Amino acid sequence: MTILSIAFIVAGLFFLVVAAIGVIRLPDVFCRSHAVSLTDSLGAFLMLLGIAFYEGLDKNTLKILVVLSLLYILNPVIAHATIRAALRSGLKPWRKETP
Amino acid sequence: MALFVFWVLLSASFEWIHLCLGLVCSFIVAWINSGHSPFVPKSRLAVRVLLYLPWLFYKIVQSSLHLSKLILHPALPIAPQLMTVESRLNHHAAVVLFGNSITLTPGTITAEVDRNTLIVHAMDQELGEDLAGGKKEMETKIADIFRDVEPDL
Amino acid sequence: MKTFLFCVLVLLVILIGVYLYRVLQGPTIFDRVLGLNGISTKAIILLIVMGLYFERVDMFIDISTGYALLNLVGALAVNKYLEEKGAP
Amino acid sequence: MTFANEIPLLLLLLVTAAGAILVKDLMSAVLLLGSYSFTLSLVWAWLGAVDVAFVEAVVGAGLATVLFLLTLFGTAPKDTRLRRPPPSLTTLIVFPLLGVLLLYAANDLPGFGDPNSPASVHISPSYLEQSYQDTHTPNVVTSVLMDYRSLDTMVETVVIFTSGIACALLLRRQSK
Repeated sequence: MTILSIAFIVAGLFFLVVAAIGVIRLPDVFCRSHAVSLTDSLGAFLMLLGIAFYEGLDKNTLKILVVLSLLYILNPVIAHATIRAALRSGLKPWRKETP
Repeated sequence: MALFVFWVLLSASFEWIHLCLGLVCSFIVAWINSGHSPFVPKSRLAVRVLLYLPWLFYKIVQSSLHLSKLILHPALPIAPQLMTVESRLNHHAAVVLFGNSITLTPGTITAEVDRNTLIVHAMDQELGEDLAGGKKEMETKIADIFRDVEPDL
Repeated sequence: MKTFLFCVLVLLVILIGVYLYRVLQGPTIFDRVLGLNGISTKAIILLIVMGLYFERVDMFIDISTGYALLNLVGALAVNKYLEEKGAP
Repeated sequence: MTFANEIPLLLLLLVTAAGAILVKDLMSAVLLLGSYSFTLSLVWAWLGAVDVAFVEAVVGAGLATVLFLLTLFGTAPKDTRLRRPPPSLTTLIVFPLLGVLLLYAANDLPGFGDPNSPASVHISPSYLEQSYQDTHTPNVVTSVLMDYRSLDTMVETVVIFTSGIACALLLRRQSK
């Protein structure tokens, strides 16, 4: 069980690190928000799943799942609000220079 | 009712005075907010949404791997674009679920919703194609969930 | 396991630092909002791992739930503001 | 070294605080303050003060951000750039001196978690032992705040409430 949870946590950490690299590397808000959503959806899911495995089945695990579902419901709302505000305030999405 | 379940999950104590307090609180909140919610969830709908979630998760894993490959690629081969997706969903909750699924899937983000036309920002051509072609699949599934709810859009 | 959890904690703090770079540096205000969102997601995970580290998960979970909700309120307020006023 | 674990978090705290002061745009300063209090409450949680962390998260990150935003919403002129005068000579002399004095005074404080310090010899144990019999509240912090110091807390709340009403009256938007 411990091995399984460590494996899950490491996989989640991998996605978190990739997302952080993306936040640094990508060129504009719209692309960066993709990286953040990568973190939110898969990285957090794998981390919390690993922790839940480690905890075993009791009420704390249930609460972890509640936090997880909250993340899943709320984070798309935030990302959508940010992108909509960016779009409405007249920000143009970055495009690759086409010759 | 759902609020009461939420209360029990959060407090995780089963003494009856706490349960009664939670029941009273959730009824008050539900009473204050009644009439604002656009739809009343039905149990069969909830079951279908639960059945939809594993498929969504499969899509999330697939596109996450694709996106991390894009980010870690040294040349950063991205081609972000805005695209308009017109869905044939005719229910508020269905459109909300559709937009939420699009945003939750890495690589695509809903930027603007107007009735049932969504403006979506996609990370590269393939993910965009996925939205135009493959996510018809997503739309079909959501339409299937809401098949016996009368349209209100 | 304890050492592993500690390493995870340190790595998460470093990741918060990375997002903080984006908040400090961000060319537009939306980058900052996005960075704040990322920081708070990391903070939620960090809190739960911390609870696991101290073996008191029940206390820390409640704060992380509060974080998740507060994050929503704050980010929505910021974005409403920006939508109505336009970016500075 | 007892504090070795907190150093990355404290560094983050310093960076956010400095950023919030130095950034030119008020809006960004508000966001940086939000991340500052997130980090601060992480520090509290790391030190084990979960209640303080919760209050910090609620008030600092949630309420204060929204209040600042409302203020900006009501008052911000078009140009929100701050023009800061350079610090005067008195500031440059007095504040480092004050810092040195504070550090010197902090030397006399008992060590962190020292079991022989006066606070943990006779005050804390008596609260910890008797508060449940006195007040029947399972949380000691709550019982100290709400029972032993209830008048103090009440007047504090009155002060905060009054200032909140004053702010609401001042910031009210004229609906014409």
